[in-house]
Amino acid sequence: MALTREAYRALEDIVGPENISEEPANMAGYAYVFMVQPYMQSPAEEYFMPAWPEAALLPGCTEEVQAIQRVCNKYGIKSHAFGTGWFPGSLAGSPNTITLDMRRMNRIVEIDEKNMIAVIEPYVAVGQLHVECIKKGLRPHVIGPGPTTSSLASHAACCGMGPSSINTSHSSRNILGVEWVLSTGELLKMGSLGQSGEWFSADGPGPSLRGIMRGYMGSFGALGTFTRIAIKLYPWPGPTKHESTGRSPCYDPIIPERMSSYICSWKSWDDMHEAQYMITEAEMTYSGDRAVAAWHGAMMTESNQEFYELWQKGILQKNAFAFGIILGGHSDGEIEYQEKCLKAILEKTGGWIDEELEKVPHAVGSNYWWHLWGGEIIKGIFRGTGSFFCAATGDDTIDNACFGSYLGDTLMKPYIDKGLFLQEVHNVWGSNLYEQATIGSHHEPLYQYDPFDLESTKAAIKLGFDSVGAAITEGVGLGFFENAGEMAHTMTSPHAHDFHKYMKKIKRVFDPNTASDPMGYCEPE
Amino acid sequence: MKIIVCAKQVPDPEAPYTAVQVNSDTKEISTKGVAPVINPYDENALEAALRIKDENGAEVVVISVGSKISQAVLRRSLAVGADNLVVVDSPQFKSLDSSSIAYVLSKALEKMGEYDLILTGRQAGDWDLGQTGLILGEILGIPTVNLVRSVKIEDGKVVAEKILPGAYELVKSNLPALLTVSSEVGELRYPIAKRKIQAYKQPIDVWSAEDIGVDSDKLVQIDMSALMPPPDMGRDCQFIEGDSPEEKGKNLASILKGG
Amino acid sequence: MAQKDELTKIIGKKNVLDDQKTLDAYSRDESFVIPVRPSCVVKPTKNTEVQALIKWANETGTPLVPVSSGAPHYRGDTIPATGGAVVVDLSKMNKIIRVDRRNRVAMIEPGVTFGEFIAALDKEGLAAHMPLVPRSTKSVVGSYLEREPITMPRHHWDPQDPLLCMEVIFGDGHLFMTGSAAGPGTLAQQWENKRAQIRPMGPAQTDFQRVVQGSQGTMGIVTWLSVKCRVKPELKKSFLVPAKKVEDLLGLVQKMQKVLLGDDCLILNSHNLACIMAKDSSEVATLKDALPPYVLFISAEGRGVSPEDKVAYQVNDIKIAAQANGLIPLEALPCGLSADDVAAALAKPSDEPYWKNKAKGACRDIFFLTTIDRTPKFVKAMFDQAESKGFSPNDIGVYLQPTVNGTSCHVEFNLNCDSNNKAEMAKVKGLVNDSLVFANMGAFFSRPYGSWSDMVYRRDGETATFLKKVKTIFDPNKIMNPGKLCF
Amino acid sequence: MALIDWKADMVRCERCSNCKWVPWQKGPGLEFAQVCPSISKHNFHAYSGAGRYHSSLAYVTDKIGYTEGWLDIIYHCQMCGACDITCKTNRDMEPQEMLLALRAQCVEDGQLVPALMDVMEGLKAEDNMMQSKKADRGNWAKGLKVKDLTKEKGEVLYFAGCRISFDKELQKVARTAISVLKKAGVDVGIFGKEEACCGGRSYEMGYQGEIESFSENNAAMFKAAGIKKIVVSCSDCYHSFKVLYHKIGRKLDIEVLHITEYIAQLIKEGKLKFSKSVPLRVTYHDPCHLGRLGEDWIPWNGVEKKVMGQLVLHDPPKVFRRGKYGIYDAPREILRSIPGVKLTEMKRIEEYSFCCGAGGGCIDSDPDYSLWVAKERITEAKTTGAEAMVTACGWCERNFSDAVNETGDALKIYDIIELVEQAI
Repeated sequence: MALTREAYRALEDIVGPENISEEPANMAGYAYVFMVQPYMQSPAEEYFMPAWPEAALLPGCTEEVQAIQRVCNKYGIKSHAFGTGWFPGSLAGSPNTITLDMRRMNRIVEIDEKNMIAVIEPYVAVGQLHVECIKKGLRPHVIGPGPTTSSLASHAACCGMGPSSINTSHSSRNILGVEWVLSTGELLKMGSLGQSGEWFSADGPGPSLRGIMRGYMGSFGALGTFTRIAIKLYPWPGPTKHESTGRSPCYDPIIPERMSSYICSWKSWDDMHEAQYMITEAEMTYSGDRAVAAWHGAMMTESNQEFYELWQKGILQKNAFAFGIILGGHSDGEIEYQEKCLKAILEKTGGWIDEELEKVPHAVGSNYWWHLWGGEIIKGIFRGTGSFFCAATGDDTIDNACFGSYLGDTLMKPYIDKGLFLQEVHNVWGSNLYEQATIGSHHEPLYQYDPFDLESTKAAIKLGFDSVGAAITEGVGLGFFENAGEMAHTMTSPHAHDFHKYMKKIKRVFDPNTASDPMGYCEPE
Repeated sequence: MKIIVCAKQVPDPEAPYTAVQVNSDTKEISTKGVAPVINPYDENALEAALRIKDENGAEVVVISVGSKISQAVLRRSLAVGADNLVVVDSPQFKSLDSSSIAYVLSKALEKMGEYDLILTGRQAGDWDLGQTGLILGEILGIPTVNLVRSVKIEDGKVVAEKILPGAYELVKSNLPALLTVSSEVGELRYPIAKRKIQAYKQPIDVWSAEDIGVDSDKLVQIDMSALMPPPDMGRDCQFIEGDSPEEKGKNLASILKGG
Repeated sequence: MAQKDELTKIIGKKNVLDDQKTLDAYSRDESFVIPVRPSCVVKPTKNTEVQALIKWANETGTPLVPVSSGAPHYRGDTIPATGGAVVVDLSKMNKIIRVDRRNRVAMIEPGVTFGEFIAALDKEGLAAHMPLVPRSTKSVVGSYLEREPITMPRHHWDPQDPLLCMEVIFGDGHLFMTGSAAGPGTLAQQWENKRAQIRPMGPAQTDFQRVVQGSQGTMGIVTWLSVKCRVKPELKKSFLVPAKKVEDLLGLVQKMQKVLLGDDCLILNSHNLACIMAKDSSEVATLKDALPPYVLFISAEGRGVSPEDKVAYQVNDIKIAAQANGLIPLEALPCGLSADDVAAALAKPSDEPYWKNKAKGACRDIFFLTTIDRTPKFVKAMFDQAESKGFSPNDIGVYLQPTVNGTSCHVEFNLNCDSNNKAEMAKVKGLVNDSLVFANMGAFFSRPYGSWSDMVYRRDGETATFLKKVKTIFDPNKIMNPGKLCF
Repeated sequence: MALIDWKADMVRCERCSNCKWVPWQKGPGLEFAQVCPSISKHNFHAYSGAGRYHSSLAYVTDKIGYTEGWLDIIYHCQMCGACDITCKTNRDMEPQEMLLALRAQCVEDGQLVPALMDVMEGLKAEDNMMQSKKADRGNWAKGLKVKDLTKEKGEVLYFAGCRISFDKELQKVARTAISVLKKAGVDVGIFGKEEACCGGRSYEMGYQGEIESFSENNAAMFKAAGIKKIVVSCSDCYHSFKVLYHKIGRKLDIEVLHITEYIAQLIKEGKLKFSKSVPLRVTYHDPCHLGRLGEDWIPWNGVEKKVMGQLVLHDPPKVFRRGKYGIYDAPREILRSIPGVKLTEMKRIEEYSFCCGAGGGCIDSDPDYSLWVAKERITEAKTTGAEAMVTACGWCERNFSDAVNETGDALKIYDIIELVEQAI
């Protein structure tokens, strides 16, 4: 169903003819992303989102976004804001929806060094923000998907954990100020911004609308569009510039003074998780998360071929259970403390730093990039097969993550035995530890499938579905994929106090005409 | 006076031989990385039409039937001076036999209404069958002359020179008539820049099979039993050495002799 | 009385009180909120009773006012705004459900006070995140639900800290658990699966607990909270940094927050520090005179595999940072007050009398959020205000608490007063109600009690509009503490 | 390979967006962080490497057909290879090859751009990309005493290329090159008016068939003249001779050198010495075809295979061209060795250099867009504080000069050879 000419003209009047398109070839670009099939539970041979946007718009400012929303309400159209689009939930998924590509809103409004606050627009990439922040001795929270992703999107509307979560928490916890164009076109300035025009706090007065704005997962555009947000920044002990040497495809970082990068290994999940308790209790890492050595192996090599050759050597297998760390001290004393703790913890838990692994070219460097800002994730997670999905995630304690890892292994094994996923590299990611694990530990038992291979994709779809069931029956908890979208809610909500019923009310009350795409969130009551 | 020129889109017959690929499995010939062109003989027919237009004044309409017709290619006819372009495009028209194409053209002509003269190329540069024009004349029941090397309008009649081996025949016919035109007519003129820009903006008629009332049952696809690539025409370029043209000549002769 | 019979049916006779004395006690507090007498006070003992109460209230249209701390109350939020209300006093729900040393979390009911909580944690090797010396009757759940700041900004990642998950019975009568506690599985099953209800976010795409927190009981009644605790330090080094002006201390505070140095970090003026440390009112005056005008209290705690090293490097770095700001961290002030004594006082609830009442028998607070760098102008404004209203600057306590890793700062002025002095009380009332002057300077009243709620929701009508929408979702019949906030 | 043969890459592109940005390890901040001219200008995702993967996937799975908008996307691309390299900092994929196949498919299907059809008509008729008369091709060398290699034999050919031969303002580049080479004692010759197009630009415009005849003809001429070394000033020609001819199976049995490589070599050998100071603050623009696209072609003829379940490998193992071995150092060595020249780098350099805007036929099909890109680059150049931007390709110089003329910028645009001559 195409837009009526009247509606199209109304939209065109807002953004100008060069910033709106209905061109099908253009829409294809807004209808494709990896993991669509398992995420949407759509057929393996169907590569695109079930519904394509009717049009894509490039709004240039908050007022334009508001005007667009008013047109949507008037003509019965839905909108879906799009940051960098690196997740199915960020694409338009319902019929009669327009995509708002926020690309033109790409300013860093302010970096307030004194109060450690950055105010950003939607298309500021995590990597860009990182570079600008370190000039002032600060860093933003970064998410696993890495530097190309929209910092605003992960903070305000999607989900965000990453290797630095141990010190920068979960994206939803870093929000200090929000400028929010609701589905109705109304503008909400949350917290201190609404009361006094300052960006430092978004909670209150009274109850916090942050709770409506997002939860563990974001609303994926279903409650409107976030046009500017303020986020908390964290300390950066390094120099004012990231420096590297070498040329494509591997650039080796010049690791700053008072920082170091290690890949630590243990002989089992249990030992590693024991160490995680000690690491977080001692508050001694700058960044650090679990990632089996096969994942590190993929990150440190230049090609799949090189990775395969490294795999043949057996070094990675020897270090199957690995935890990458960056240490970083603001003083000599701090870094010495961190180094000493690491040594002590490895001793207590039977862990080691494998010299042979460290000697592999780019090993130390890729670990650094990864922990710095989710760099090299593409090598680690996508180069092998092109896509991935997860078996039974769930965030709570470190012990629970350990339990989830075993569960993930069990769930994946039959498929891996049949050669349907990348072997041995299973369970590659996870255990981002939020706030020194005081609010939990993320884990993603991750399997890499080939979206070009129908059988592999079918297996991914099936395991994706079964995993949600397993998360419930095995009690590992509701994590990343169990928490977003109507389909997951239908399965999980009855086992979690019917949260879905409230979300449906929220959707109805905040978006009475369903003028925002409900796909990544839920249908209204 | 209204002249209709039938033009077919063909792979460029002048494509470098290495770019031509014969696929025996799909029974298709492709020219890799080479754009299709208007059949050169049809271009000659268009040139003939334009000359009549130059001299006598006429409306020249180009019609093309096929599947996946490139408007960019066919619009060249407008750029050189044709008044209108009609494209009849349907997936059904892929690899039709000559009589079916003639039938489709006849249906399109019905929709177009009155005409005085129809010009087609003598044959198409892809399969070189040379039948469509003649069958179309037969269907339309109008005088038809093939292998025309020149054409003129005199006193309301068409006067054409038809090629014979070593001679030509002067044919005069009432209108409407159909002529199939040969390359001797002369190459299609170059477009002038201003017209080119207009040609890409000018609205054209794009019709489907349904628009002209084609009866699908009457369409016959060519049933090709086999398509084989030509024997390897490997070339080997040798430079004949020699200090003077004479010496080079001698050396060449000796090589040709097998010495 | 039909109401009493029905309530008795729900929670038993001994837990339904309607004697005049009790009703009087619950009808007024230490705030300037107009006293309104409830029709009944009930003391449920378990969540099913609370749920039944809320269902009954929905059916009968009876307003419910939840209370968890013991008297005296200070903020007016526990005083009914309309007649015919039933006060739900949760003090009998006072179980410490679980203390989990490994995951640094505890689960508690609303009736648990800080004293009880600290003792229970201590046994397991944990320590609580403390607001500034709470009164002995203060409920931990109440404090955390009201977003009272804690004294350790480095552990304060989010304004909702240290609150993690909760069980809440919303105004519509639905029993709900938030965060990772939501499910699947019962709590017992979750514990079995090594879960400890520590992830506050969610479930799914809503942070339900944020809607409940700060709502002054207008969304539902919380029946337990899981809360973030810290590991009891093996050693702790504390310092007092004296200064003449607030401004002088801010560079060090900002530096410490920027590099996440130290644990406790707060600024008190001499009045407040004296009130906290003195035995009684007479000692307050002497101690205050001996104290520098402002004191920054900081500490570094040692825990984990190498506690001594942790403290050692932090102390060293703190000293360097202090020196760079022209300050000297002292283990004891010249008057003899030692940093360790202050640390000890901050680690437990207030002795009696409550420190805020120590000087003059009563106290009213003005507090709001800003950023650290903007605090001096507010301090000045407070004293200017007091002067203009004829209130003695001598009776003003100042408490500056960096929050959320130093990205914001809680500013609190404690106006010490004598409740029997009507003239003085009128001045205090004037100062509290005239807080618009701070709002106009950029102060953020994130916890709008009493008359402040009118002020803030008038200022920010959009937020009020959307909060009202939220209210229709969780408490459609508006039975939860009506008349508070913008509902 | 045909477009459909790249379907696996289309499906496996996860839309990570690295194709839009300078490699993150290079720390791009807020400014000059984007590497792709096309999406920088057009903003819609489809105008990026990944976007073109996704629309191509829609095309090969019959979700979309040819439309004006789709062709707009396809042809508004400089084929500069930036997305190819930035993608390949991470992936084992070939965006550039897919884009080339996409263009070729369009050409075969007659989905053409009028302006490029004209260029091709000119190429077919007059053997050049400039819509100029073949007879005028040698005019640039009028009055130069230089060997005519169509008449006599010689080992070193200076190949001027279409742009430099016909563009009156650029002819000085060729004349200077000849003069410098002669000063270095090189016995250099030219083809004069008999020189024909290398065929490279038409290849990138999608007319991949044309290069077949040009490469055959050129190879024959090189052989006939006994040439051992070709020297070019044009990076497009360099790329054609060195990379494309090899790619289409006509690897030249001759050393192909860009003038910068040759000059750097001559400096090292002591045959060229700089005696004059050229006091100038410059920045250097890496031409795409000399830099990231200029590395050797690596022939591979094999199949995809899977190991470890689903790990995608190739049999025999495929070596990817990732821009590591492009010509980046030679021009910089030259600039550094010229007394007085102070080189300051821009943010986007070497394998992640930003295109001048002229490539892929854009200079003909949408000159305004080409100029927009050039202006972006000029803005970047100016932030270095340079007085001049030095490049090593006629197409770049043309486009930058046009942009500077339009904006009235004071920034000077030089071919590197001009500075070399001034310094001798």
